[in-house]
Amino acid sequence: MLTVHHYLVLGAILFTLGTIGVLTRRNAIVIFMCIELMLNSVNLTFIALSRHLGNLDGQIFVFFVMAVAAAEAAIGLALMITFFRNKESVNVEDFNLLKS
Amino acid sequence: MTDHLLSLMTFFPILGMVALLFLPKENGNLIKGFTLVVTIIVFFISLPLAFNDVFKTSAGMHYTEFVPWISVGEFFTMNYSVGVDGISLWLILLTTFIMPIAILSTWHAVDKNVKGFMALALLLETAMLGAFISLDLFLFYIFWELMLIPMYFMIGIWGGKNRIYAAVKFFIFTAVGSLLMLVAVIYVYYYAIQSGIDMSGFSITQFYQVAIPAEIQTWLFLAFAFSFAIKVPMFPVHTWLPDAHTEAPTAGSVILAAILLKMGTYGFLRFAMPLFPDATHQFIPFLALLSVIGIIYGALVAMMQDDIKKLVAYSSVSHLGFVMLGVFALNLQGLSGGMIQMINHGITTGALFLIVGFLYERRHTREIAQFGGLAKRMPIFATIFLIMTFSSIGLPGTNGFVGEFLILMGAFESQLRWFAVFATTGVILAAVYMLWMYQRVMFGELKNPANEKLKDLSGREIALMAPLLLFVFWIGLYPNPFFEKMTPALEQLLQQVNGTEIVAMVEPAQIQLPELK
Amino acid sequence: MELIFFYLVALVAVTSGFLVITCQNPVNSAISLVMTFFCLAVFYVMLHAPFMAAVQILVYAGAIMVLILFVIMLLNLGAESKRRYAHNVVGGAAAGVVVLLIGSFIVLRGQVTGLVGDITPQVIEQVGHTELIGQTLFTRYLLPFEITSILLLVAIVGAIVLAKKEV
Amino acid sequence: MHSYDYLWLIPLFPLLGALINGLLGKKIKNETVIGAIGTLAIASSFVISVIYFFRLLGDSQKVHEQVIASWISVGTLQVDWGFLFDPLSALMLLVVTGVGSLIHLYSIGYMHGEEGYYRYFSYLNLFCFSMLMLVLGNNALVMFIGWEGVGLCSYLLIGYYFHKKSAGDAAKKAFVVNRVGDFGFLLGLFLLFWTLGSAHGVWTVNFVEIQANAHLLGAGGAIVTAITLLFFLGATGKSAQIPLYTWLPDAMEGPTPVSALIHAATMVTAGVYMIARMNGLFAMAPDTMMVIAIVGAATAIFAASIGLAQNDIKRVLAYSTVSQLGFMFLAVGVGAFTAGVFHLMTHAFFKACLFLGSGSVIHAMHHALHHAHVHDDPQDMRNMGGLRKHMPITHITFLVATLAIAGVPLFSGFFSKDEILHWAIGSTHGHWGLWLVALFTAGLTAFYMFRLVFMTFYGQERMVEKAKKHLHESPAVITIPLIVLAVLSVFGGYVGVPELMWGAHRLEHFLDPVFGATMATYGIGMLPHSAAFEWGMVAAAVIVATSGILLAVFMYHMRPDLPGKVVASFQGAYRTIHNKWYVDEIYDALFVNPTKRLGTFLWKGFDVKGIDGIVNGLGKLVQLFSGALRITQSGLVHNYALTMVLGMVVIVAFYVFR
Amino acid sequence: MENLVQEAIANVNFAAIMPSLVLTLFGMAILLVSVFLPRGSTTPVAWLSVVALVVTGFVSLGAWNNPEVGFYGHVALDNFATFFNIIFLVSAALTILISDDYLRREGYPVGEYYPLILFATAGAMWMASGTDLLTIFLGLEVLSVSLYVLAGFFRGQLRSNEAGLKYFLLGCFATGFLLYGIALLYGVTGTTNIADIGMYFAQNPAYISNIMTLGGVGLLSIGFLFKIGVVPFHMWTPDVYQGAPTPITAFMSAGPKAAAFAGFLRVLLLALPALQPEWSTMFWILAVLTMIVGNVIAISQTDIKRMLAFSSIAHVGYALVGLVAANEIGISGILFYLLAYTFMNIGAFAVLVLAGKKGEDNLTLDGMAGFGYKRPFLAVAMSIFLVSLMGIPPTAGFAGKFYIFAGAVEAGYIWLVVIGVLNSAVSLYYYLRVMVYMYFRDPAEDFGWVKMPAAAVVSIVLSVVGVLYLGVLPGAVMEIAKLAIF
Repeated sequence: MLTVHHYLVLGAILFTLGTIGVLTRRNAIVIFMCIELMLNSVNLTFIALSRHLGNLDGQIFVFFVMAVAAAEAAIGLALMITFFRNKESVNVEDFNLLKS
Repeated sequence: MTDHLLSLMTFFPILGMVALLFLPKENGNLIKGFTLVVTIIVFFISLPLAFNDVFKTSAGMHYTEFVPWISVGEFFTMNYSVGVDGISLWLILLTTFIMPIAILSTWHAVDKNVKGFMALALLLETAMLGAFISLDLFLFYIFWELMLIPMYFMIGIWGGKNRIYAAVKFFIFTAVGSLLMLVAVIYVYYYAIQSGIDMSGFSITQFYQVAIPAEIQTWLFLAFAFSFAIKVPMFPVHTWLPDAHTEAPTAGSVILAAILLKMGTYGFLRFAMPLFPDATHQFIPFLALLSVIGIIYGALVAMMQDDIKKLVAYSSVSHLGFVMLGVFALNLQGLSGGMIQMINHGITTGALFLIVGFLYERRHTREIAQFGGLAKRMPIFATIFLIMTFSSIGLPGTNGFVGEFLILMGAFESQLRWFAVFATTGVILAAVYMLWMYQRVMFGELKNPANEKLKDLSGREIALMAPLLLFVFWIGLYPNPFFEKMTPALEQLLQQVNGTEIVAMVEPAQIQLPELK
Repeated sequence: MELIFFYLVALVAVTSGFLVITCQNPVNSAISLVMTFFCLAVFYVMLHAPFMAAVQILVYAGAIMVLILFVIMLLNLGAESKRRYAHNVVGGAAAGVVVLLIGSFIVLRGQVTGLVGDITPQVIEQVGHTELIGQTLFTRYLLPFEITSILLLVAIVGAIVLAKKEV
Repeated sequence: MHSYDYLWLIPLFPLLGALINGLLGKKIKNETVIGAIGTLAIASSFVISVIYFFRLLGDSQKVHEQVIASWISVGTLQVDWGFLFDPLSALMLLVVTGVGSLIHLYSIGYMHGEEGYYRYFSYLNLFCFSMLMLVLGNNALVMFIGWEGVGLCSYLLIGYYFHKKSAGDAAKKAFVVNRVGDFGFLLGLFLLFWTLGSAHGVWTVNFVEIQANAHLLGAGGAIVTAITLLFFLGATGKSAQIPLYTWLPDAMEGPTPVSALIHAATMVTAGVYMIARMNGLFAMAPDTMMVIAIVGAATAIFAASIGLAQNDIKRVLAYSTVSQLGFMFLAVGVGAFTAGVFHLMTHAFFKACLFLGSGSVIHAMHHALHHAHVHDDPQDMRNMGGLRKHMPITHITFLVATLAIAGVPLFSGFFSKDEILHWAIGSTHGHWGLWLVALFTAGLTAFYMFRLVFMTFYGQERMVEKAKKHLHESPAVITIPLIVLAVLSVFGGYVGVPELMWGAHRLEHFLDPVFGATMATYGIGMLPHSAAFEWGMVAAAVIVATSGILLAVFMYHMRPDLPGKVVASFQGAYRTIHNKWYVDEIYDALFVNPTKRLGTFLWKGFDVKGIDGIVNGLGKLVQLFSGALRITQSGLVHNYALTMVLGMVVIVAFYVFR
Repeated sequence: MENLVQEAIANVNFAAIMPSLVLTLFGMAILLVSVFLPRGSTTPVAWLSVVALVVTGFVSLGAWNNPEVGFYGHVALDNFATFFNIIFLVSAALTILISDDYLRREGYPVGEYYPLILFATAGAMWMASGTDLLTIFLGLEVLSVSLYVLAGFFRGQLRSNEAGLKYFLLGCFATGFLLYGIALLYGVTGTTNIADIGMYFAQNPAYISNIMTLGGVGLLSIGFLFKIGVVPFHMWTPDVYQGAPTPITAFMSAGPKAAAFAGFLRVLLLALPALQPEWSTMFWILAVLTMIVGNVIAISQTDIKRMLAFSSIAHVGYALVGLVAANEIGISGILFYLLAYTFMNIGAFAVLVLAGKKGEDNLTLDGMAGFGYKRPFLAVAMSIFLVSLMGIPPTAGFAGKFYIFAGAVEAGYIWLVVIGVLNSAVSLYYYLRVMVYMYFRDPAEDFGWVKMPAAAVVSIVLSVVGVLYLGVLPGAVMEIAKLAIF
């Protein structure tokens, strides 16, 4: 029997994968993709819960999360482009001007 | 007029400061003169206090003013509540008296950024007077902290070569103590509220009514005492003092020694002791021990100094140790002695700092070894210096003796008998370090050619010292006018601290203690 | 049957998610991510949210991922990443494991106790998912919807301001 | 009923003199005027003192108090500006003003041409004022004003030649050592005040009341012993007794008239006076009395021994002063208050005469050496000799005074010293040991005083040849005081001729109102002795004194080579006493240097390294901590994210597993 | 269907969103205006924006004591929201006033800058007035996205790029956690409406200890804690503050921080009061950590912007103390403190804006040497702000700290307060050091920026007035803050 917990666990696994990606990858764009992965796992969780609870609020939330993700993507990529223009890199280990 | 005498007196310097900002920056003498006039006016405003005989008979607060200030519903209220009694009376007068002298001393000493210096000095005067007249603990705290900033700048901008270290040290030492006091202040307030007292602001007279259990008093007293002890300064938290004094400009040293240090002792008298009588009794042996150590320690360290100003600074540690010992004797003689010694220290040590300043202005050094044989070139200076030296030593006939004698006698009569015995050795040591210094500076052959052309004191400098000399002998020979006005207030204080008559307003069982987390 | 299908798709989703974080070439990562998104769309359908599935594909796979790929190409990042992992890869992985443990613990031991509403699959069948979403979105979620417009405006303005070459 | 309303004028005159000279002296410039003002001031006091003295003689009431104003009034402590005029203070007044006047007069000539002439007279007047306050004060605090005031003036006058380092050192030493004594005085006063007050309800520092209520403390008790011992510590400081005598010899750095006035005739006797003043108290503490007697005797012989080997004329006199003060303490220690005061008085006469005489000699020597352009020490007796031809008046007066101090019969010192010796063995508090020591000291005194006389006035003229022709007698303003004092040295003793010698001992009767009650109450007095025993004692004293003189005559007059041989054969002993038993060095090693070292340690070790070290160390620690924490701020997004995840894990775990 | 429309129309209550509505409309209008203005002339836009903020301010004030709800309970314009709206508007206005000349100096006179600030302010307003987790989330995103852009606004400056990118990556990362938390809470309660969540837990207290609730709260908190800058989620703060354009740093340290506090307070106090013992304990620890880390690291900083960033972390720690107390005084103390902090911190940054040279390489301690003599007015103002940051009377910083500590003492958290004041003592050191350099050191070189732009001076003067007013006569505002809490 397929329960909501299946989806929740799957969401947790994907979330974790996203987290690991953020923590380990060097490429800023890949990191951003991992964040997208995290958001998607949250979306999955929302929709599963929404389905389970029989109300649409969760799905609507996902709708907005998607919009937010789109906005973030636009801004994030613009930032990466500007950074790349100056530094020829989007490697987060090259973000080393500001520290300590 | 008399209704608002205290406010007028306290805030007049601020008015002066504002007016000062409109004076041309370049004309240093105009600015100095203006400031001098302001401080003298303040002195005359405060003068009626000295001639009011009500203090001879009444222990309570007079010239009270009360204006609601901050009120946040049932959270808390603070009021502008001021007044003066026999204890604060003399410190107020000391402040208004010393300030013109300090300002006058800057005539040739301060030449850079005169406007800034004078503005700070006036701000400082307001803060000091405000602290002495406050009857609201919160108000007191505001003024108390406000004093830090002008002094910090005075040391830091117009000080000697190690001024930054000294200024920061001064600030941090003093602020650390007062921050802990702040916690205690808040705690007392809520304690009072929770024990059912309808507090009108942080009124100290109402706080006196609160019966606080001894174990809580302990902590609160420690917080207050720590703060005040740093300001006094008591051993072992005195180390900011030598640095601050050494680096501060003459006027700053004078104000610092004469008035600012009294904040600490005044704090003990006004707040720490009457608010927490049980804890006071509990800690007296310990604090008295620190006082006595301070007396001897300050003297021994002073003895070995090779910088005159530092020597005088350490002598302050010693003298303030006497004051605290007298205060902790908790009898009339000790307290009166402590009070009069506060004034004495203000006058004598203030004068000594001025004297050091005179030397420094002439020679730009304070190293004892640079001097010697000055008595020959500067006889008037030598005489005044000698008188102040002996006043500091506590020669009978000068003010120092009256204070020290009463303190030691008071301490001897109290439970601090053995402390008094050890403290009395301070009398010997004072002679050792002061006379040795005097000898090295004034006596001997005039060997250093740089000293050949030293000029004796100018008219201005003599005018500066004359009022101080007057008080040296006045207090030394006829101190009763001072005593009779402080006695009722001190007796009341004794009753509060020793008293059997403190009426517990609330049964202790009813009080819900906020839990410590 | 459904369960098996779930496990199959979940396997694909997790595998492609794993590839996202392990692929050397960002392009490959992006492709894997698109794969994951498709799997999620499948789940949305399984969860009776076909509209969300459509939006998922349109917005995520269609818009966002294309944008990302576009940028990757633009910046020519394919060959650049010799070292794909940061120096603290072990710490990151370990932290991930802990996150996973805690996350699974929460979702497994926690109870989904929320009030059960009346939007059952039957209702969705009847009314239609898109209609339901539309109704809700333009009534109860009117304000958030409008806020989103501002959000997107900001994003547009911001992207232009940032990416514009010269003043 | 006699009126003493103008008692306050007695100290006032010198004070005025001091103020006038001090403030205006620089403007006046004229030495004569300055000297006249100073001398007149003290002389006026002398006149009033004399008038009041005779008034008191004829007065039936012997104790008079006069309160000018309240000084300190704090609770139980009520201190007045008040004077006490009784036979004791009357006598002291005469001595102080009388000898003081003479010395002022003498100083006019002696200080001629000195820089700061006005300053000198101002100080001298101030000293007289202080001394008079000390004597007249009706309570311990007013006495303490005088007590410290004379200390101050002593400081100022010792340091008069402040450009000399030795003078500055000596001045400081005098004050500081006196302060040690004051420490005792103050503590004694506190203990007395507190004990009387808290235990018996008598809060007082007034002498009359102390005298009246002292018995409440209980005779022989520990507290009264402690009180009196502490007071005695004060006395040892002021009166240069063991262990605090070391300042007095150094004090000779001051001008010679100062040595005469302050360090011989008046100030140093303040301790004796103080004990006499509080005789009621001391009498109750026999243990203290014994200590006083022993210390007095020990000081007497100890100082005399040092006096044997000094070559500086003033130093010899200084040690002799210490020794004589020892006699006085021995006297009060054995209960012979009258004898102590008696010896105080006669000593004031003859010692002042000796000092002034030596001053006259030094003056002449200085003058002569100066004209001869020689830098020899004008005070060193080895440079003198044969001066009697050049300075006959000085010689005669000096000789008379020496005879007096040596205790030659019929001279004043004989009567007073004899009385002390007599009491030392014969009183209720006496002991033959004390007597023996005192007797031996008397012999030593006779010896070294005559050694001084012979080395100075007799024998070969050892000064430089060129200087000899410049030697001449001092002017009249110097010699007149010498003559007056010499006369007093001879006849001053006749007020106290004992019954044994068919006298009436007028002094004893005069002082009876002060001491009588005490002596009677506590049973202090002479044990009954046969006249033969007493005559025997007198004879012993005379014989010892004579032998001392004869030995001096033998060694320094008849066989001038002998001293050198003696010294050579007792090299070690000689060096020890010549170097004053190394007491100064021992004190330095025991007290001065350790204190300095302690001060340095506390400053550099404890203050700077310790407290500031901790404070700055805390600061450093925070900085180190700061530096360490800074590293976490690596700038790397990964680390930031990892920290966030860890924080998240901890927080969630906190919630979940709470 | 008819009903639905009726209901929808009934729920459209513009009064409930009036301030943000006005502001966004202004923002869009200004965006248009800026397009038509010639390049580089941004001054009219700046002043228009100020006008917009002032107008919005009056609109906001009109809502005082006149609460409005609407949009199906997604927003509530209550006193709480109004108080925070004023904070946002003040910080935005002060920021804009210092920006104009700064942008020209640094070579980025771009008109879009101002609408972005206005939108960010609007986002903050939604965070403060949102009564649904979704509204708050969206407000947060509007705010964040604007700030990502603004932080990276100097696109030719690597520092600015780096700041924007770091902020962006970590911000999105934190958003993930926030969303996950919201999802879990949704799973437990079936709603995202704050009032409903609160009611749900009130009716079903058993579910409070549901692990999903607890985990959700934990994850949810992280999103807010990140924005507020609480240790250990603070690490972006110094880097971003240092790299961002200085006015933006000023803005970020005041407005958005307050917004995050507003949303967080609403969630904690209205949705999760039942969990108060748990979160009080947690915030106790976090407050201590935050104060210590912020203050201690600040000590070893030489770049003043970065130092102020760490100091802002420490100040968050003080504000958290009020949250630990969670009583009326504590919470209203937070409100007061945030307002006070707005004045003093923006003031301090404003001085830095004027003190800096192009490129701002001189905003180090050494660069400030002798500042007091070269720019006496600025230095005095800076001293007042620093004194206020230290918490020395009679300044706003002291009053705020007093307020918060009073709350904590009343609630019995004495040791927390003691730790707080000891931290203040540590903070003295680095604040004083700035004063030391300004006044006690001789000037190293001349300062390049000679002109004193009127707008920036106005901003500084306003800040000084605010700091002193709140310090000397805090009663009125404290009273207002008291009325502003739930």
